[in-house]
Amino acid sequence: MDTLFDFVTYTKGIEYLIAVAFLVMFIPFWFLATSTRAPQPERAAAAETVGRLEDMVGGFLVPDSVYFHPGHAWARVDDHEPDLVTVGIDDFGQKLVGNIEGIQLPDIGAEVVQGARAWNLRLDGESIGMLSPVDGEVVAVNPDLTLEPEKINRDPFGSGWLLKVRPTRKSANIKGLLSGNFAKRWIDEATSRLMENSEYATGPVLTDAGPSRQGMARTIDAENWDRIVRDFFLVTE
Amino acid sequence: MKINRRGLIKSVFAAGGSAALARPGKAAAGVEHFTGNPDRYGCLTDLTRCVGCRSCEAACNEANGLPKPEVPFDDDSVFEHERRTSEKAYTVVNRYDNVRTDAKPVFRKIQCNHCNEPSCASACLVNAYTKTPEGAVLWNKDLCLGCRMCMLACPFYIPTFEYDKPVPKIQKCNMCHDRTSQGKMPACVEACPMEAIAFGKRSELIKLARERIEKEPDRYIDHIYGEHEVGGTSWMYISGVPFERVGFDEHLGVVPFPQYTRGFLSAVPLVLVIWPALLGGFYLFSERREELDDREKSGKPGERA
Amino acid sequence: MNMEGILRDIACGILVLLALLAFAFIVYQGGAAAQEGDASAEAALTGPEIAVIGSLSNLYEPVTFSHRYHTTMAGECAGCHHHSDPGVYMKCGDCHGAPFDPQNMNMPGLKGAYHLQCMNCHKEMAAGPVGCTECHAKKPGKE
Amino acid sequence: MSEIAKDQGAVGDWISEKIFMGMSLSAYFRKLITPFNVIALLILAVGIPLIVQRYIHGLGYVTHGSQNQPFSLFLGWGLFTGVPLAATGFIMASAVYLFGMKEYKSLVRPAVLTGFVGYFFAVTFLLIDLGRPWRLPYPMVHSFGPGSVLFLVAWHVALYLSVQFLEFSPAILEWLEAKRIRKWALAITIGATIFGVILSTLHQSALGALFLLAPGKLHPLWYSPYIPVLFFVSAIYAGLSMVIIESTLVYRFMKDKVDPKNFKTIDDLTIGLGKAASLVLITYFCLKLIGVAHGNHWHLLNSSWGFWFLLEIFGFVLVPCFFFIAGVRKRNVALVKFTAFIAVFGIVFNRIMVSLVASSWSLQHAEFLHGKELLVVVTVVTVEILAYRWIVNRMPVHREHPAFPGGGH
Repeated sequence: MDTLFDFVTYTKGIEYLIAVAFLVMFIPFWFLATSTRAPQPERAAAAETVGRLEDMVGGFLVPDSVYFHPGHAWARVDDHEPDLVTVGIDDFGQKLVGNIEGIQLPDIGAEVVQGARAWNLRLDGESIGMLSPVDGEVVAVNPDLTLEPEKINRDPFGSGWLLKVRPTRKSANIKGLLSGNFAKRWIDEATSRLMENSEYATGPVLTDAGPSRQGMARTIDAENWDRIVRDFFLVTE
Repeated sequence: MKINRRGLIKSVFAAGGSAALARPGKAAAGVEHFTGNPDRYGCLTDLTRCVGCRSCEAACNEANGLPKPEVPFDDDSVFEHERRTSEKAYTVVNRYDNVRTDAKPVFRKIQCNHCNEPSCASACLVNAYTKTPEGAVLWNKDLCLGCRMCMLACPFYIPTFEYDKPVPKIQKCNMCHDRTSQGKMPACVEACPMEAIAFGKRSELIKLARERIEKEPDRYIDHIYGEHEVGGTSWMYISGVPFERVGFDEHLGVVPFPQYTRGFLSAVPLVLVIWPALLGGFYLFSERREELDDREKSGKPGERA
Repeated sequence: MNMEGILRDIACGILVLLALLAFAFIVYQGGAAAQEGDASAEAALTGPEIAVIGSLSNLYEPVTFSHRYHTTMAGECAGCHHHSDPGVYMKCGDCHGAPFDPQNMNMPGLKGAYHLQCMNCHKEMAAGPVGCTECHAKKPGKE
Repeated sequence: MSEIAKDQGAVGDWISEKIFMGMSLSAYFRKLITPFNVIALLILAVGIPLIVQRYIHGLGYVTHGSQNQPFSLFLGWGLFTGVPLAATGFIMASAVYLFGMKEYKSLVRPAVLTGFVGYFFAVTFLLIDLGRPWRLPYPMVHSFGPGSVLFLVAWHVALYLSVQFLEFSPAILEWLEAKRIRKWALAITIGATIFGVILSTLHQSALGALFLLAPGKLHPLWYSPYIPVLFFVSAIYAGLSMVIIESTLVYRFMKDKVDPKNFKTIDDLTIGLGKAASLVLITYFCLKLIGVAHGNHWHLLNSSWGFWFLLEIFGFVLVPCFFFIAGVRKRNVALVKFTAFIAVFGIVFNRIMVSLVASSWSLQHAEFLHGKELLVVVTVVTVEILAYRWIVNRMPVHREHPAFPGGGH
């Protein structure tokens, strides 16, 4: 290449080839880079619900990052929303009641008190209340639940979250909640208590892939399953 | 161990500086210098010898089979107005008043200067111009689209276009490339009685021109037009009269024309490579923000079961 | 710009000019006829009376060159038969051949030599034919 | 409804519905007799023969054919002015899809259509102007000159024409009611938009870079190494102004083809576009000054060429800039629309000046307007307007197709 013209023609040709190759490569790279971000919430939550082995207690998921209220509601502080608490039903509770047909959530701005009724589950014509794990003001409810209540069953700790509360007495509330090993032992006792008042083992109830459609309570006692549920949810009616 | 900013900068320069001093020769090698084919041919027109007989026009017309002109070649009336080359005449001779002694007018022959770094070649999008190793710049009729970008790019206004033809060609002097490749001289050089046009290796012609200027300093302007203009041309000129008084453009500079677009062309791949990620980033940013807005909005009194 | 060189050139130029003017006047009076007969005064200047230069003839007819007339007018031979030992008068074609010999670029080819030599002298003397067809007619049919 | 027609194999029905907008043949043609169409027909009657003869007798038949001035109005108007005015596509597509200004969504399709038609007819002008138009694909398939700026322009105009066709294809597919293909067409929107912006950035600036090779020929006031940047920045406000103009004309002359709910938002959108254009205009004004400073050509300002240059940067850049600002602050939509016309005229002025007038400043005698050239340009522009109108009449550009709510794209 002894002339500038040849040199420019050659170098520009190579630069174009590199640029075109890059553009062609960029498309798959884009999907590679961006696709991992979008479905992340589900996958992470799914990972939690399916549960790493050490989180499973007797077939129920008990993730470490969550605080449990004895009425089978859970509360969790997410790192991307440090001043809010996400609230939902735990794995044992949703398996107990089976597929939830509908849910009545408190209004935004409403006050919830730890241990007081905060929302009602609607299933099989019955309306069963549940207690709030924390005190505070409701700032958000899960929009998907009106159309897809089954999300609660499918992913109780992830996309099946119920509300977001701005806690007023966070540290005090935590004292009243169980987590880590305490929670695991509590779930273990709950499982054995459930087995006591059922004539046959809860085995079959748990062996099928996901929570059975009816839920453990109805499988155990078709008529007064609601009494069993209310007993576990520590609610009176 | 706190490195304050000044300490850091000093150390960086020290490192940088030493590298540059250590081997200055190395850095200088980075400068691009293109010589082209050293044995390429060229022509040297000596304006002091040209008598305006226009034998060169006649010879060029015949050698290239161009149509006969309206005004015959020995009719001096054509000198009344300044002519330019056309699609029917690859070379023309113009007459100028002699500013030094009004005894003898000065004649100037125009034709393609066969630049070392042709601007027409750099402008052509289908690479229809090639600077041959022998020196001539040739146009390729099998590639040309007729976009006429070469006509804008040529600082000497040389390439001409056949406006009156449905299948037009670009017409210009090709330094009789077929004749020279058979060892003959270009037709105009051979026809010139006064040997006003010398033909030979460009390097030889530069020496010849310098010899003539040194031998007769009063006869010539001490400047070889084309030695450096637009990066050097194969067709050069020596004259007894200042060049701009004989229709030459003295403001073309010495930068080879392909250099003018090189800056832009090197920015092109940068855009090609940076924009995807940049615009992709904007898209992700606006998607994310929209997602947050949705989540915020939906948090409001959502319709309950 | 050496002043003495220019003065000396101008001086000898004027002298030559005067001599030639006088000579041309004589020739003009005498007309062509005188040219033939007056060989004796220039006994030393021999060479052909008329030389036909046509070796390169292509578009133009050969040139009938009035050699004797020029020798009597120039008064010496070295003007044309330059670069050669005294007394040795070669034909132009013996030295001048094809132009642009890379070893000796400055030596004109034969055609160039003819035109450069003849026309420059005519121009300097401001006499003698300068136009193409004034020396040699166009061959018919060669446009 | 269309399925049933197709089942009965009545291709006639399909044509009458798609091509003649549901009218019978005679009704359609009777409706065609309007003053505008008559004038258009007259122009075509004069212009088309001229174009035919251009191909028979060579380019010299319709242009001044000067060897010193290679470019005619076909390139001056068709390419150098047509392409920046067709920058509407990449401006609106990037605004809505990349920068998330969803409120401008109703203007995306018209902008992409304006761009597509603009580029299509820029190529038409090229086919008229090229010496051997049948060799147009040569730089793409036959022989490459990567060292040439025009090589980049050729590739990019060709690619961008196809990208814009893809971007506009959902509207066509909705018109043809081809649901499956439409889904694919929508899927590539973001990719097409990003690629479109890359292509536009490069060839809008490359059109200016063409003149870098003519330092002696283009007047120093207009010539500077910044030409590519100047051409690109001015193309942005050209695109914005053209979106305003396009929507003004269509909302005025083709009301029935516009979705009623768009009428409520168009004024705010126009104000928004005007605000954006004013920002670009003031930037462009300063860049022009930097261009003059770069070559230190201040003294050239008080010459006849200097006068034209000052007229351009004050009359056609600064004035529209402040008119836009005034229009935006007082929410005077009429003023913004009027200013858009000035800004676009400024673009035409600048591009014609650079490509034709100021690039012949060093010639003793330069030839400019050639009657036949102007006639052919008017003819092709008329065809362009007719084509644009034909599409807007039939395809869901300013309105949503009933079968495809939300328009998708």
